[in-house]
Amino acid sequence: TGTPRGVSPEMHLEVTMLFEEYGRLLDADSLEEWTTLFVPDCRYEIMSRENIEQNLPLSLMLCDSRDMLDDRVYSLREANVFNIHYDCHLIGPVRVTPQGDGWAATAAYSLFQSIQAGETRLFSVGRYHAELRRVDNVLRIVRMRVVVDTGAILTLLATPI
Amino acid sequence: TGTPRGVSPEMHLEVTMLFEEYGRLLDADSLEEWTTLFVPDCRYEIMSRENIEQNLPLSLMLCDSRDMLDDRVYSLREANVFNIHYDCHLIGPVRVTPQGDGWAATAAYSLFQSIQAGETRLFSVGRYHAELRRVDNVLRIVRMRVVVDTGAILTLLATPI
Amino acid sequence: TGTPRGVSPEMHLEVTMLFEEYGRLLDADSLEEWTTLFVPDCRYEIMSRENIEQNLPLSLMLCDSRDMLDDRVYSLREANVFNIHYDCHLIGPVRVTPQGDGWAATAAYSLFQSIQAGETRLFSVGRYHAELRRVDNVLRIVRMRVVVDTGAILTLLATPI
Amino acid sequence: MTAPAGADALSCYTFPAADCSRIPYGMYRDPDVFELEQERIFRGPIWNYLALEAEIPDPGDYRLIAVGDTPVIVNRARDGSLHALVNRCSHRGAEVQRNLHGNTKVHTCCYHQWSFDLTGKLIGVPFQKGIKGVGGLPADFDKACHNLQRLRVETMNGAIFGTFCDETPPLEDYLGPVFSHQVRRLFHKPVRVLGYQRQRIFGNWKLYTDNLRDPNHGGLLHMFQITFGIARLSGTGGARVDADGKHNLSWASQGGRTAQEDGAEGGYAGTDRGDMNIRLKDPSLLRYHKEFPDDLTLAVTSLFANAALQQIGNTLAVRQLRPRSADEFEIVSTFFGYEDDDEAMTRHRLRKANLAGPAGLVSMEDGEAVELVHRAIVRDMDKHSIVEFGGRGPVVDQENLISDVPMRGFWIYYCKLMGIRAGETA
Repeated sequence: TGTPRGVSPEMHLEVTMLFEEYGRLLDADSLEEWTTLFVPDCRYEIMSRENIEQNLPLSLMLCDSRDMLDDRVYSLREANVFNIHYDCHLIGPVRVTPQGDGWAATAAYSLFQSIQAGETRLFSVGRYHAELRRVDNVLRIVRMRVVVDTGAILTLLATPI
Repeated sequence: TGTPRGVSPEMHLEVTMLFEEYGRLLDADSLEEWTTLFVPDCRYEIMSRENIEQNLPLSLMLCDSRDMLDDRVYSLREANVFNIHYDCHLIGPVRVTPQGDGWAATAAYSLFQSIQAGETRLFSVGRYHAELRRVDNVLRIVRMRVVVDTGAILTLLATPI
Repeated sequence: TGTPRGVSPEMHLEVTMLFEEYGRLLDADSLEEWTTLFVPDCRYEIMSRENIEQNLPLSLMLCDSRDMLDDRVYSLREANVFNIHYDCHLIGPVRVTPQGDGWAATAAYSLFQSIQAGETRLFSVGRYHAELRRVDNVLRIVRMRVVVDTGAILTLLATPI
Repeated sequence: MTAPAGADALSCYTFPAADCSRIPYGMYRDPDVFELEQERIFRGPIWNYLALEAEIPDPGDYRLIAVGDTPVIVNRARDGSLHALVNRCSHRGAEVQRNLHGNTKVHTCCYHQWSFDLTGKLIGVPFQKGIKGVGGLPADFDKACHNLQRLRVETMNGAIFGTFCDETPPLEDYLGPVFSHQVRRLFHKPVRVLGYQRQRIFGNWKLYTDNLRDPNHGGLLHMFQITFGIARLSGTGGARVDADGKHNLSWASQGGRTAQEDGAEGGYAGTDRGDMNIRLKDPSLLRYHKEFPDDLTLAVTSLFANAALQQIGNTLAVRQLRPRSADEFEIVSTFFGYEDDDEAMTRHRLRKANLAGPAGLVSMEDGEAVELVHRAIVRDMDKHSIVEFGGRGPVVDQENLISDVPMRGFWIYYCKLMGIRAGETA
């Protein structure tokens, strides 16, 4: 309990700022920039708490490399038709713990979606579980598992959570 | 205004991590572990803003010792029948101020509840008012008053906020 | 990406605490104290994302001086009739970057409103864009632009976001 | 033909007075009444305000709006002509245009790629003839019969109006001389759109049209304008109506009395209104730069049924009312100045926008007032509102502000369109 050992305020701030950037880039629809937060051999997945609690492996979204993540974003830009919306991510305090040669980090999130005409709905709540590593002096996401409590997706799930 | 005197980034981080753990343990339904964040002679209460503004002492939930808090959790496990749900706590920036031989801390929260099938609703918003003390080198909760703006409880209030 | 250069944990904490105070004072209906967070020649404006994305200059609320901000609060106290409510601001991680002789800071927010009888609704989500300066050793708001995703205001917009 | 859905609902409520000085609460809460209004009011013989030409200046420009609760595209075709089209694909009923605004050559439905030109004509059906004679539409399918539904459109000085109904008289006749003048007054030169404000109010839309036609509330509810002398009930002002009484102009002229002038003997005695001791730190917000040939400093023109043209000092806007259900409506306000405004005037208008809209210092109360009524009339549907300020009987111009006569004008015309006989049942 309390502050995890070995994580300084500087380190904690750096991780928090990575989460901040993650949410801010998604909210600004800067998806191409958002994917640069990940390492090439990353894994990004969105899983429902329902499946996790039953030890079922199915994801709502799964990209097991940066290329696949880029493809997903490219497809959103070029091929998919989805509800036009603005995202707003609220991210809670981040817990950071050293893990191997990097860090594990977790935080709760709530995600609100607004339509162009300015009506907002709660879209999703849940928790980020990330593994981070420093690459060329920059903190990057190796693995991000988004566990959604809101497993019953409203309308559709196009843009990442 | 601004940063309270005498609270270092390290101290602030430690308190924030205590709040983070508080919310995370509740969200994970680790209620028994959650009660260990409190000192034996703690006080935990949930009060509506409505009652507070009228100087009325009634709580929605009141435990004036760690034993009573444990009893409440035990009862939830063994005796109570309530809506099966997942919690998701979002906690805002924490204000920490030295107070006596410990600290006062406050933060806004929003709490979302999801049913097993993955539908989420806003359950409660309000503010934590905590008194903290270091015991055996670990930060503990001496008193937690949760002031809920959402005084009209949706369905029922089983798990702590 | 990552931690902005030149912003120490102390500085980041100070800015975060300014945002915390901003939200806490609004939630406590301490509007007169809230205006003291601003410099005399401040600018406070609430703009919809809809207008911003079309390069349209119209605000929902615009005060281009501390006097005008004080007038707005004074009018709320003395002249306006509006829905009686409690506010609850949840503010996400704050990004701080040095800018000129001060700092730029941004954070996502969600704002919940509750009626006296304790029913809560999501009122607004969006993002703060602030410019800060240290005046007489205290951090103050020079400019605050609140960009609301929730451009379709529920009922009315009386108290500041 | 069977009666439209909801027609029976009208028999539940009585208007005991022919001058509509009593309004049954049920008219504000009954979903069946709302359904009937869509047919008989918003798709009836009226002109609905749609948009400003300045919002769609170039060929291909479009915006999405609503007429009643029907989604509508307003756009400008290649030849510069203006069109209003129901935003619903003639194939399966999907929204054809999904962007709130933009510029396009055609509107293409994303579902099956049917495409329509800017006049609403169906011009493209992919695989209409199938492939190699297999699949596709029947040979006798006639594209010309499946255009987007069109509204008839007329404009006046850049304000675009539309109607669903063939019997609606020409716009100029519908507005009448007084209200044609008001439209031309506000749009006397090219406008520049400054931006939009949106407000969702959880009450019936007619509580808002009532409010617009009730000068009496302005000086009692909106204390900002009372206190700072924008318009007091004791000041110079009044209301004008057209021959039907359906439209209303609430006006006040420069030199409206201040609290100081009113003194303790004014009509505000006994209320907590009209306090004489409050001042603004920055009174520049109240400054008025005269810009019209007349002396009106406040002119709110309410056009039956969905529009209000607003001049509050130099704060200019047009508000479009979009009913959503019996219990909710949206107000979309388009604020504007004029193309020849200099930078200082634009800045002045942007600051003065603080007076109007959902956060308006002299308008925010309307949202609250509507909801206060809507909540409290939940039961007792055949009990009535009282509308007698300014007297009973014929609806005529009012030379003072202590009147809600124009509200009765709205209801008399409303009853006529809805087929309600007022005053037959005591």
